Amino acid sequence: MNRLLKSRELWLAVGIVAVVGLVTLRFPRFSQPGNLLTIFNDTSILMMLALGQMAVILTRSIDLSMASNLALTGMIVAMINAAMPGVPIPLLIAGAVLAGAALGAFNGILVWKLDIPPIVVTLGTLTIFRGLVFVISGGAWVNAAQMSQEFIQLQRGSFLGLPILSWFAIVVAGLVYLLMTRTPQGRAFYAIGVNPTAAVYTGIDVGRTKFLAFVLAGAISGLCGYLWISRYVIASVEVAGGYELTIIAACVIGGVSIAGGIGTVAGALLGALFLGVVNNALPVIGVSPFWQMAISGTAILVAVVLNGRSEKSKGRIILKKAEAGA
Amino acid sequence: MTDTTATGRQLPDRLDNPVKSAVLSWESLLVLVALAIFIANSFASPYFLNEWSLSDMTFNFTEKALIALAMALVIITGEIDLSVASIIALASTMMGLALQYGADTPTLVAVGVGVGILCGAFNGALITGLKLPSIVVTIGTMSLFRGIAYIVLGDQSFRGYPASFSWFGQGYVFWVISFELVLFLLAAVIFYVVLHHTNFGRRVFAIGNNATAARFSGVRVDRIKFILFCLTGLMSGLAAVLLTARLGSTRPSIAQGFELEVVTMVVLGGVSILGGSGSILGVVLAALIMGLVTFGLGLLNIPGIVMSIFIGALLIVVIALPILFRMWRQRRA
Amino acid sequence: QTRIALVVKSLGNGFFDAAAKGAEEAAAEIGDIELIYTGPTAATAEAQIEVVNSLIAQQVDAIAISANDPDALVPVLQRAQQRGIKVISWDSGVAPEGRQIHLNPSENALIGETIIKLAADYLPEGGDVAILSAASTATNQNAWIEAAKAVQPEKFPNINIVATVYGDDDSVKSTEEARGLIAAYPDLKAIIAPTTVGVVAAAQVVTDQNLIGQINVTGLALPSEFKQFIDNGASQAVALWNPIDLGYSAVFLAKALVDGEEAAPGATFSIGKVGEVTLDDTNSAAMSAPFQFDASNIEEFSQIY
Amino acid sequence: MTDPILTLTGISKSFPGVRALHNVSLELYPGQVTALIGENGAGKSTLVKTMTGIYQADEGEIRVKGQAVSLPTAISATNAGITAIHQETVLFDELSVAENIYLGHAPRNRFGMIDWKTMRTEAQETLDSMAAGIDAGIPLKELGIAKKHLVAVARALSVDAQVVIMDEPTAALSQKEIEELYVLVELLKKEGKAILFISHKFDEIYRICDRFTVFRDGEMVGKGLIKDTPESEIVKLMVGRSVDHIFPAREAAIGETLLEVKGLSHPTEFENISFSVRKGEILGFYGLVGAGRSEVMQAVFGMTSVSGGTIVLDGKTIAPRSPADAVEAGIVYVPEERGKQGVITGETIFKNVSLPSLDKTSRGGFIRMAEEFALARTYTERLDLRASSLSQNVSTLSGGNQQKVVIAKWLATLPKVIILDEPTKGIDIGSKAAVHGFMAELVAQGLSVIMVSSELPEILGMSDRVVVMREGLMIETLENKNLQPETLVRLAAGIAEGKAA
Ligand SMILES: Nc1ncnc2c1ncn2[C@@H]1O[C@H](COP(=O)(O)OP(=O)(O)OP(=O)(O)O)[C@@H](O)[C@H]1O
Ligand SMILES: Nc1ncnc2c1ncn2[C@@H]1O[C@H](COP(=O)(O)OP(=O)(O)OP(=O)(O)O)[C@@H](O)[C@H]1O
Ligand SMILES: [Mg+2]
Ligand SMILES: [Mg+2]
Repeated sequence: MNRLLKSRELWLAVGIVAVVGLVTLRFPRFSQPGNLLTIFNDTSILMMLALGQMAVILTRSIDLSMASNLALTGMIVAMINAAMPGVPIPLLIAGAVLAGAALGAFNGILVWKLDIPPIVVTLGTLTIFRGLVFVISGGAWVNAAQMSQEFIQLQRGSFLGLPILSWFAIVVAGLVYLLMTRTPQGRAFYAIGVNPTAAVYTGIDVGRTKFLAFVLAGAISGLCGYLWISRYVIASVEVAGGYELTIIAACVIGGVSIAGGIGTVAGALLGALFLGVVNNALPVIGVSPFWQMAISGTAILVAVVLNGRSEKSKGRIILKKAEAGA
Repeated sequence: MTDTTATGRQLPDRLDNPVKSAVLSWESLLVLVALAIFIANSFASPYFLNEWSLSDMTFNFTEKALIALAMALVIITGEIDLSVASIIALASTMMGLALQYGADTPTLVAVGVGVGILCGAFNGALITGLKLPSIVVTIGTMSLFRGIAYIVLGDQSFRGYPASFSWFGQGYVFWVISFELVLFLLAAVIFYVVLHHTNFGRRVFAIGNNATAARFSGVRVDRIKFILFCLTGLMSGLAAVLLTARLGSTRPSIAQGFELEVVTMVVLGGVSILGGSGSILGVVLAALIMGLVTFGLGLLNIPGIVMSIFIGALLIVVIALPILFRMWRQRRA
Repeated sequence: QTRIALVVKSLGNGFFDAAAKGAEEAAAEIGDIELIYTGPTAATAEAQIEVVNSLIAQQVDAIAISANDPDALVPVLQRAQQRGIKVISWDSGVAPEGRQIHLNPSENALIGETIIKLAADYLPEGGDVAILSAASTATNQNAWIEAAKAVQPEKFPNINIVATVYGDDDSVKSTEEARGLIAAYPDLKAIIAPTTVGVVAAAQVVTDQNLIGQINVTGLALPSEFKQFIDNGASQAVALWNPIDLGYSAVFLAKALVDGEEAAPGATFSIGKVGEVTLDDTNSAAMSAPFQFDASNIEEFSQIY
Repeated sequence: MTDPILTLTGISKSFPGVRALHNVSLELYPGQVTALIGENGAGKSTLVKTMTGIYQADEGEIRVKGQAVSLPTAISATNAGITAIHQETVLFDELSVAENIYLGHAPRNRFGMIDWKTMRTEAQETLDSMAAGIDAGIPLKELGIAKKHLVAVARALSVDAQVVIMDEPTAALSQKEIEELYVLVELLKKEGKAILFISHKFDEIYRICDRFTVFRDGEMVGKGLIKDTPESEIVKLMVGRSVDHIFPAREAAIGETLLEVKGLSHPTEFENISFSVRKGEILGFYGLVGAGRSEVMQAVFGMTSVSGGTIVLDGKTIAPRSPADAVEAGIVYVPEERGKQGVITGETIFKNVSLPSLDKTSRGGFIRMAEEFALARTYTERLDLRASSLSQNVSTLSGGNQQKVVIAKWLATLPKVIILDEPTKGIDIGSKAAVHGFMAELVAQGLSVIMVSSELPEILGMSDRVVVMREGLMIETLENKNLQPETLVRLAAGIAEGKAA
């Protein structure tokens, strides 16, 4: 019980419920199941991306190139679809995942083999990937009229009352959860984040593990590239510009420690959902859109301060009576 | 002080020749890169070698470079400030607001710089006071500061700055030498002296190498970090003055995306993102290189986004080269 | 040879690509013109300033710009003029100090009236409508919205404009804003998006949320990009002028200035096949009325632009 | 004689610029404990790492039961039946105890997924078999240092290994836990495992080991049976000369009280600590590891804030809120964790030395390098620092020389009180004597020295008075006259009279 009360995830969930509750007080329509599902659906892409970013952050790295990766893979699949509408969409999705993973692998290789700090590598590929979007497209947009109906409609279909896009998020979250908690590879992400030197002693290849985290983040970015483009039905150079920091913000709000080793799937999902609720609730309750940015900034700061409090080491507690009281 | 007869063993000051290490330094690599780009530009475009062209080029980077000077110090201590562009937006907005109340030019500058320092102090207080990681704090304040600018300005924009104010962003001190360039060079000299020739700079490096040991050695780590965030705020405030004056107007969306360009400049300048090493000369050269690349390709009407591929690749290649070289030497040994 | 730079808000936008096509046409027609089609990839004033800086360095003869910000570009364009470069703005203008001529695609008042009329025509009983604009700083959109609001009380009394939001010509932001509008105003009957990016985003949202028939999306749209939403009923009708003609005219005007013609109130310029325009007292000229597209003609125009 | 389980022959290993091992050999026999002995940097841990697949030897052969094996990864060593308790704690604070034990070889279910339930029960069984009294389900970070070490031991035992390596396993354990470890070693011996035991403490080597192998400068210089070899001979092999470590005589005149600490308290770490130091005196602080001595010293040094108490230095009450304040007042602290807290690795010797004295060597805040070099030279040469130049990076110095840099740094500030926290921890016999000699010199100059140490001979040999601490409380202050080691151990461990070891 005590441990449950201390868990970040619980408090985040409480926070989300509180926001939803407050908004509902003024706008009863807000918490109708339909609207809540819509919010979930709207946040699906951010949730998946946050999971990918979490894997990277766990290993004491950071991936600033996810949004650019998304834009690039999105443009690739959009152009393929425009040029060859006959290519089946599942194949296209598989292609997007592979392309994204390849871009992630490029980051990962530089981190693994050359030992360049991840922030530097991905700062570089952030601009390179986005530049390539321009190069391959010649700057031209791919718009709705050029995309095939299947390409656009796939994620809009529904299954058991939920849009397919939401199902994508649920499946990805499930897979990442299994990976993180039930496989040696997932545990390795945590281990090298908590103590990289010790990880070496347990037979974990630190470089390779980081590489795999980048590949995972890349694969998710690729998948989201397709989902993003088919959702907003436009592929352009500017797709998801600046979104990399939103993804990191979602992780941070979700209690993923930027110092590595700490973070849960539930936390990352809730962090993304929190941003989704805030962004969705504000226009609904008639808050001027100009307030939106300051409010999400404040939310990030509050989350950081609260997480910082709980992360602060409580010392070693040598005194017997202090130990009893703790 | 120099009574060393006790042991008889004399430790030399240093073994390797300082000239030799200067030649093999990061900065000389950057000088080579800059020269190569300069020469390439001169061949690629007939318009490049023209005093006005070169002068115009400096406008592409001076504001960012000004912030990069302070950011270099922050990164050397192992921290980072991603809120700089938002500080510009907020400072610019507040200057606009002051203008609405009839402020004169000196007051405007004071408001811009003052708001910058306040924002930096806010970052610094959260980071050093509550011991929070700077990267997440400044991701938060990045939204907050610009958010406040949006709240104040909404869909409006402020304009009508007096000509004496516009001079900061558009005026020339002498011939083709703009005020922005002079200010930047002046600031670079000051930062160079502070970082490389004062106790303060020495402590900045010590913190970046090992903050715990530095604190155990009597360095006031938190105070120095706080000062550095204020300094970054101040430089952002100055950049806000210049940019606002150059644009002649204020919008909340001003300076979008500057933060990553500034960080790129600093890292390209050879400052270790992990903290502990770097030089002002490197940052100045990196600023120049980025200016040369964007302007040179601009003269060929290559879109900015393609230039960024070049910058990104340059960043990775320049960092990877020494590593590859070391690996190659080790393999041979 | 005369070198004319056509600077757009951002590269890749279909509207501007069409304008560039017209500009090429004009250049070929006049002859001995080198056309430089350029612009930033992100629609920001700072990026556009860098582009203009490099054009100044290249000593082009004229710059024809569709500006991302009416004020921020003034200083750099003034510098261009000091260096002997002729400057006109088109589509989205800059303040008079920064240019010699501004070419409006149409009368602002006329566009304003058109966009609200498009909504009103399909709302005989009246109702709530909302406006989804581009950037909050976009000169042209602001002028049109102002004009629309000005004529509404008199000409369309039963139309109620409930909100104006800004999608920044970014498809994601526009989509989110459109969703927000629909959520916040349950009785919304129409969304007016006087921007080619916003109108597509809004129509897609209406389609996605199965609100076809309940909410009518209208505004300014490029037929080739928007055809499907007329087809599926998300929109009854939209309007636009001819971007090809706009680019075409911009080049003619720029060339005329380079050739020494004076830009002064009342001056008349002839622009090839389009005819001629006359400058008003702010040295602005306006082209023809916007053209309306609906189910009857969208097919035909979507082949052209 | 039985055949060895593990045989190493002709092992060599070099790092850039360092030849850590050169053509060494080693045999480990079933049911026997072999001690590996050598000075700091002799290459002991390096050998352990090559035997566990963390490093790859440049040359040489490893045979397990006569079969040549290659150990490219840590996993392959586990599979070959070799397991180790490493010198560095190989543990993960944020993970659970069970996972710490099984990370890398966790039990899997039939889908190949980690089987948490089995893992938890098996971990608990291992811990219980060691009588560790640890719940396998809690996060590791909730354990104290000694318990953590037991988890490391459990981790080594969770592998069904033929060879168990222990690299300084007792360094962080208290006497009681050390005794339990000995029992465990006996158990392993009975099971026929071969054990390699690395330690700098001769008493325990003589207590539990059967054989020994001595390394010097990366070479194997001798081996034999413990029971046939006197300690002095092993030391001679180790150092290359005979060493009689005699604590220096102290001629310092003890003056009046310089530092007076009264009722110092901290909410969770210590309470009501009072002591005083006089001019020219060495005050020893004794206690078991984890008694809270470092915490008290860091509070006096301004590193940790206190909840109560006063500090009076030279008649003036001071309340240092940061080390900078303490240094200004004249109190300096040589920390226990040299690499993390002591030296700024990545910077040069002279920059390390001048850092706290910058205000003295500079003019108006501007650096004057010549003054810095002069200052650094004065103090490092007094300490006989072995380095190639003052611009050498401290990270390239040996542990003992790094310690000298830290001491030089503080001497340069001309302090009144110098606190040394475990000044000889992990330092070999030769350097130890130098540090002790130096402490005697300091007090002779009228400084006051506080020395925190867990080593009895050092405490008894060096201090004028001894403060004993236990579990964050001050137990006793004793004059060091005819002080019996048993008395100190009894007080430190809280054992009633007559039962002391
Ligand atoms: N990763 C490494 N890189 C470079 N040098 C190393 C590395 N690891 C060990 N060394 C060097 O190899 C030598 C042997 O070190 P090792 O750790 O094996 O000594 P040790 O006998 O275990 O000493 P101690 O008693 O202090 O634990 C030392 O000079 C050390 O500096
Ligand atoms: N729970 C713990 N987790 C991690 N490290 C610990 C823990 N407890 C103690 N240590 C480390 O073990 C070492 C010894 O502990 P500590 O410094 O508290 O002992 P002490 O009584 O203060 O005195 P001494 O330093 O002389 O042993 C230190 O390096 C400390 O950082
Ligand atoms: Mg060792
Ligand atoms: Mg201690």
